[in-house]
Amino acid sequence: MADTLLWVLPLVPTVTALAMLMTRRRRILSLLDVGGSAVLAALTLVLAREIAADGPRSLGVLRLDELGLVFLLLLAVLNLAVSVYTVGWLRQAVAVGNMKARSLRSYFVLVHAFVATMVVTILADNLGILWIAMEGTTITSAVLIGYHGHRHGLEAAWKYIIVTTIGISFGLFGTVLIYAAAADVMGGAGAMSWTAIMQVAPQLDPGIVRIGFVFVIVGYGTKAGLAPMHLWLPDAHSQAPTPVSALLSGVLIKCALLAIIRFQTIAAAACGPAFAQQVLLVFGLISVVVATPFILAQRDIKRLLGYHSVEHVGIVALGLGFGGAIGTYGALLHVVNHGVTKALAFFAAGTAIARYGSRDMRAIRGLAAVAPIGATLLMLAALSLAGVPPFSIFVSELMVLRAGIGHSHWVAIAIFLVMVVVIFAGLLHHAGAMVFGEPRGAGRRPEDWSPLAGMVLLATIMLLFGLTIPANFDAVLRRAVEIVVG
Amino acid sequence: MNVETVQAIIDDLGALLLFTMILIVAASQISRAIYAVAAQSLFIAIAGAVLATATGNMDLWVIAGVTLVVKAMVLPWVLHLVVRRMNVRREVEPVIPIAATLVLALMVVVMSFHLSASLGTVRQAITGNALPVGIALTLTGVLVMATRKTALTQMVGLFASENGIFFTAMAVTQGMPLIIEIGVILDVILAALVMTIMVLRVRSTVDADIADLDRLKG
Amino acid sequence: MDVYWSPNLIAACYAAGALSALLARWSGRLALTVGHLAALAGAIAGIGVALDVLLGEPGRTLTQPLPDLFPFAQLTLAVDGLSAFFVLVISIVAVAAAIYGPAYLRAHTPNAGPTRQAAQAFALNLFLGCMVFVCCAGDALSFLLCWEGMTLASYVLVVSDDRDGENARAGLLYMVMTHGGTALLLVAFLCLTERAGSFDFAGLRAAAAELDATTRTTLFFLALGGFATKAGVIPLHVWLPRAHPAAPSHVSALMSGVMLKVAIYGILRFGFDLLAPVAGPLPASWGWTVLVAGTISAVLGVLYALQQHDLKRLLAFHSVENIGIILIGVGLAMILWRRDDTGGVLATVALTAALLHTVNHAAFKGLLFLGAGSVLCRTHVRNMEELGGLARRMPWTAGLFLLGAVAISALPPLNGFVSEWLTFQALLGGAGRLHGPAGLVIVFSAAMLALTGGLAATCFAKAFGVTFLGRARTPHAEHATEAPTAMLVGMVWLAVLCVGLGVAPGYAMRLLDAPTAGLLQGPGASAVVTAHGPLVLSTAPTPGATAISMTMVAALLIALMAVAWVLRRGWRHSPVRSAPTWTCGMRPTARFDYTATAFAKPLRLVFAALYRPRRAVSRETAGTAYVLSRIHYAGEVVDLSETQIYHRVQRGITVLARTIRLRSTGRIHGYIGFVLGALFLALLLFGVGQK
Amino acid sequence: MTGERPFELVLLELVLLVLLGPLVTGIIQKLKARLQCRQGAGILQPYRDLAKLLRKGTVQADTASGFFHSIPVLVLAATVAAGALVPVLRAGAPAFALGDALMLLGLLALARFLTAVGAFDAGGAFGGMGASREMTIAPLVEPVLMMVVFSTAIAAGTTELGALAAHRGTSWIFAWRAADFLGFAAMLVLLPAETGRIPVDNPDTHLELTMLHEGMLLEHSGPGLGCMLLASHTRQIVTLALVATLFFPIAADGALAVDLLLGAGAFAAKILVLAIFLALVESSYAKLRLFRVPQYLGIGFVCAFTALALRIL
Repeated sequence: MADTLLWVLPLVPTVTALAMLMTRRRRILSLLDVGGSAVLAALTLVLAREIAADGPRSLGVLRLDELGLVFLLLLAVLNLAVSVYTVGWLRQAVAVGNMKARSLRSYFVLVHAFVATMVVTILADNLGILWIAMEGTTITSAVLIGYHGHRHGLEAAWKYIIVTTIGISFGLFGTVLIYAAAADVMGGAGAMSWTAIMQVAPQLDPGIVRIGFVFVIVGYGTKAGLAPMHLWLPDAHSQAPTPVSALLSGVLIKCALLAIIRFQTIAAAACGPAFAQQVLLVFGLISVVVATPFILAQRDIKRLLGYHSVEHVGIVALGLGFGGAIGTYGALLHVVNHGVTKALAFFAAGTAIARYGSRDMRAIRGLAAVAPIGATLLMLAALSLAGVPPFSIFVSELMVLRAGIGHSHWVAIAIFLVMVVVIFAGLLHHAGAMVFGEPRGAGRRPEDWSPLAGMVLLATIMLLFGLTIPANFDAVLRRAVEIVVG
Repeated sequence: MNVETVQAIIDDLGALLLFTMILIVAASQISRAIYAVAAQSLFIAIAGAVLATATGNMDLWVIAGVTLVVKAMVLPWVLHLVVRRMNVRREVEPVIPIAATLVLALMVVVMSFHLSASLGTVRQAITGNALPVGIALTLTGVLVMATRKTALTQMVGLFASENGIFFTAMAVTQGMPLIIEIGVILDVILAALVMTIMVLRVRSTVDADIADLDRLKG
Repeated sequence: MDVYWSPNLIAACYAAGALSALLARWSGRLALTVGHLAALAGAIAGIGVALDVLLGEPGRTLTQPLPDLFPFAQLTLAVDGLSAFFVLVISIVAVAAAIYGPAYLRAHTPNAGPTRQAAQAFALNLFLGCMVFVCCAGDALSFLLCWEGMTLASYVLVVSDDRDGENARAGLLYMVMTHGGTALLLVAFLCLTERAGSFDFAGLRAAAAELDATTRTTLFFLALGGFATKAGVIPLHVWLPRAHPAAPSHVSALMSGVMLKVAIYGILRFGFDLLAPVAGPLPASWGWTVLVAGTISAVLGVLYALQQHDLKRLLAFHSVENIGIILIGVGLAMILWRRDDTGGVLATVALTAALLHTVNHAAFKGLLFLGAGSVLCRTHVRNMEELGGLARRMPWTAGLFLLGAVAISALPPLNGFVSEWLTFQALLGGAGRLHGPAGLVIVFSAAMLALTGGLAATCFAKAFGVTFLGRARTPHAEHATEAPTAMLVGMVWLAVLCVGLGVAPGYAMRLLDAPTAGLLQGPGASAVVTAHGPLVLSTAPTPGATAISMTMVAALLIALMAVAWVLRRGWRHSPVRSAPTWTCGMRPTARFDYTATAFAKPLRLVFAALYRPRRAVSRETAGTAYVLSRIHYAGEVVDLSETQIYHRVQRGITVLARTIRLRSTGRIHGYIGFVLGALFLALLLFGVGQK
Repeated sequence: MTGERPFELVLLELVLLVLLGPLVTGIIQKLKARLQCRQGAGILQPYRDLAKLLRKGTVQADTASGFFHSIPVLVLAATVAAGALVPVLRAGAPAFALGDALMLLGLLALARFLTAVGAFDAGGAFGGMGASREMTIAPLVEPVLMMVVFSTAIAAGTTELGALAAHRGTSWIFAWRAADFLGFAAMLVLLPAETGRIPVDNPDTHLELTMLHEGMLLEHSGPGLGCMLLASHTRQIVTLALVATLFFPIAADGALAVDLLLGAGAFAAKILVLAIFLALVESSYAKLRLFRVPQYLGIGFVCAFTALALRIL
């Protein structure tokens, strides 16, 4: 059953996409959308239970271990929330004219194609397939980013596709090098398979793995939004339709991180853990530092969230770079927590943008007065992103910090903390200015149920993970950490 | 063919590839750059054929053929078509002077060889100088993208960069899995398609080169 | 374990209160009332738990494991003497706030929507619960979670009071600064947990026992930085005078009266318990730093308070001052502890003074904030220049405020004097035994404490006089009426404490036994301070020690007042005639009354170097320079640390960020260049392997 | 060592202080008058004033609140209570715990605080002005006074005034060390400020620009004013007694009536000397501008601090 599911999983969004080709009606499309996402989420949960019980499953080039499961769960949950959110968001967008009613079909088809490629990215055991799927996500999401079709959208899409294509061609080069090293040891057959490579990883030539890993981290790091390769990210995240932004920030960059983690385990086994950690640490720190000024002086709310993703990807990299079981655990937890929270933030920002008709934060004022629930959710998301307990991100940042202190990375810790506090100030300043004060430029309109339902789902998870880590999820995370750390 | 001969041929082809790369960097007209990329792809196809005969690996023949058709013929043709369709200026507009780009390219080449020289026994995993040449090609291709203004030259740079990867991949002694290579090529084609559509769409809607758009920043 | 008084009960009450916010779905008022009632129940439960521990057998620690929430840390509660004492302090003020709250909110913001009422009911209970459980936390993680929960809840309360940009800004500053403090705390805690391998305090203590001196001191200063931010120690205080006035008044009372004390709890917990060496005195740098910081905070706090005309802001600055006084006691205790040659029981006296001032300050500052709240909700004005004459319209409020003013000015026979007297005695004893420059510093600190007391009296003569006496200056003040009974009841509760702790402080010493004996592992407070009987305060159990009796003084005062009353009535009981105030023959109006600005002016000039007063006077003359048709005066006193440090840092960061953002490129070539450059450098740095 | 002072003695001393308070003022006034070549009123004039005021009716400002009426009561009670804390006839701690020097200063501060509050109550500018000035100078005087007390208390190890005096014993001026001289100098600087005399304040003026303490009393009348005046007389003699206790604790041993009489005589002499000093200062100096007062008090601060430093180092 579980093995078959591995194949079925990427097929679900594909079939949904194909089914959507048959209609143009918005209601049916939305229904299909939510239905497809729900099926995906349900199947993921079934798979998760089996894997939690019986360990990793593999079938051909696809394989799902606990490490992938963490990311797959994130994908499934966020995808469901995005679908629920999209229902109301689309109604509004069509009403305002941001989305054309006749082009909805292609939008939905592309979203599901995008999801399908991401599912494959997560499930891929073969590093080549991983690369192909990753390029597939680039192509599908590039079209989605430019979906609105205006000048800025196309500019963002172009930057996105060019920069990430360059990035993942570096990733391909790195893959080739690792393959060459592996093939040298074990012969050509199966040397692309991550599981197979991991078996022989300690015998790989450290020199070539070293170069390969540098290529991979710069390459997939571009896709993940690590600075200084992050420049496409705020452009793309700000121009994409809000649900797509949520998927990009919440899942896509996490898929790239998964690829980096996969290669990191190889590199750690081949060259010793210190090397890979050092590289990740440097890129993580650069990301955290570089994101800061742009968050402080930002005016566009979605760009703000984009830069914020850069910071958080940096924190994940820091967690991996601090290393050890705690750091890796923290990093993986942070992947999940940030994905959920960032999606929530994008949703809340999206509803605010729809209400005020502007992405400029100076135009959004007094949200609490006109949309109390949305404003509360926005504030909660901002507080969580800023790392305030009892929300989820605090816990994972605590773990990352703990790992850093445990390994005595004092300079990194100092820089990290200073930046986190400064970003906290910036974020809260922006959020406070939007939420409080006298409302301007927006009337009090009842809040739509569907965006709220999507947001409340995510907010619940955010709060839950801030207050506790469920035991079965903890078990999955622990085994995922074992996979990475060994 | 014995191993030494193959290595010699691959090294010679590598030198040719580097030469075509320099041509691309130095090209002052888009069409010349396109021709240079086509030539580069041709050399890679030849390298594929040589390696195929040497190792008897049938997959490499297929890859060589596909490379020849897709990268040496179809893509250059498409690019030419776009150049004609768009009716853009044919001159390459550099962001920084071409001489400076050449110096940077030189630094990239030196760095690649330095890097590969630091490797130990692994050199046998990849035939001859394919690794440093591949790194140099990949990076220089990206360098072209970073220093040329128009979208088309950027696509040319991207293809040149992909060629570097291909060259190294072919030279891996054990050979790459066919399905992966095909997938990679398909992806490249798809990406080229999407890019072309975007370039044309921007040209038709806002009458500007897509690579010149720089409103989104900060 | 006593089943009746357990922390579960407190948690249950506050949780019920927080959940009562859901009632706002039907009626916001109901949610507010039920929420505050639950808070009252929680506070009473807190008093019960605290007394149970404090009066139970000595050295008892109430421990209780919490549900297994996080796989990496076992959460526990551990209520020892120190925790229980702070729970008591919190609960005392919480009782007043819970009684006062609903009436105040109804009177102050009559047309608040149900959302806001729900938020207030929720956040108040969360705030109280978190404060209590910070003090009860038995491990680092629950401490940090509650610590931040406390900040967050009070932030919500601050921003929920008004739909005003000012509140949001105050809240922001508050959050950012305390978050920075928390970051320091995080590092301090995590350094210990990493060594200990666990989060619970017992493990941390064991880990700290093996620290070397440098690390120990570094960790202490990290923690001190974190706690000092929360406590509002100068120069980390800038958030305090903005955030406290912005909250609803009963929350201001809690924030000023209690929340700052939680930071004191943290300092005590870290300094004397978690990080303290197993034997021997604490490193000298700790105590001296705390003492000097406390002295500076005390003097500067009261000096800035003196120049405030916003009643609640003035009170907030006084919190800075009082935290300074508490820290003087704490610092002195740190200096003297376990130093046999000098200390002995003096450390106990110093710590007793600090703890007693903690509860005293909670009582009178709570009372004063509630009094200010009564004024605010009846006049909607915080600027005292626009008040005046309220004593005739709100006699109860005025009387209670005056009581609080006397108490905070450290005047006998109320409680403020008692704790300052103990502080003075500890300082004097310390100075007498520590010879040399150290003694001189202590004496200087005592002189500054005296200055602080005097200035506080000046400040409250101004605050009370300008707000409550004379003529009403504006219609706001003119139409004020007495506050609702519920609010007065809340205030009377604190006023009773002020009087009780002032007149018979000896009885409270029993409550200080557990924390002092527990922390200092020496004699308890009552063994030293009330060695000569519960009505007598002394500085040492030996017969020759200085001893005073507040009760006797109070009795003497009452007797003398009776005598004076007879004199006051005079020999002939002629009726009191009423006449206008003498104003050189002119008809007196409210504009003749001395204003707060004018009152504070001499001191503003005396301390001009510190205040850097700014003034702008614009005159409109009618033809000749000697006849003024209009004159406009605007003056302000800036907070030096705010302008010299914070504004500069903030401006620096903002300008830098803006410049970087504007200079950044939007061209794709730049993007590609960065990717390429990153790869190139990474290859050079990391790619070249060892041959 | 002298014995402890029983309750009756403390009460006796208290009554004595209150009764003698106006007399000291009378003596100072008379001396001043003579130094200014005036005849001056008799030394009993303050008593006559008080008696007259107590017989008069009260005129109260129409804006005053209920507090105003009780202010004189509270002020008088607080000031007199402070008087109970200084030993007059004999050194030695009282037989029961009552208060120490800090309590004394606290009670005087309470009286001052209440006076200032009362000044506000009537409204009008004079009261506020007086309160403002008084409350400006008071916090500057207080720490210096406290330091002078400390400088002797550190040596004695107690702040209880009777015990402190007892510790110093009768061998006063010959045993003085540098610290004592400096402390005494500081005390002399403070004395006019604490008793409200030139060069800090001028008790004789009712000119609005110069008065401090009197400004606060403007609106009091009749018995109320009488109480306030009695309080300020008491305050003056308490302050003088404090100086006497700290620096000239000469008093007879034993509990016999003779000893007490001897003590009373010594006390009278000490007070008289200090009163003469005050009268001389008042006659030979002009009142300082308000903003010069902090500088003037600075002299006291430096003296006191040096005295303390000498004690500790």
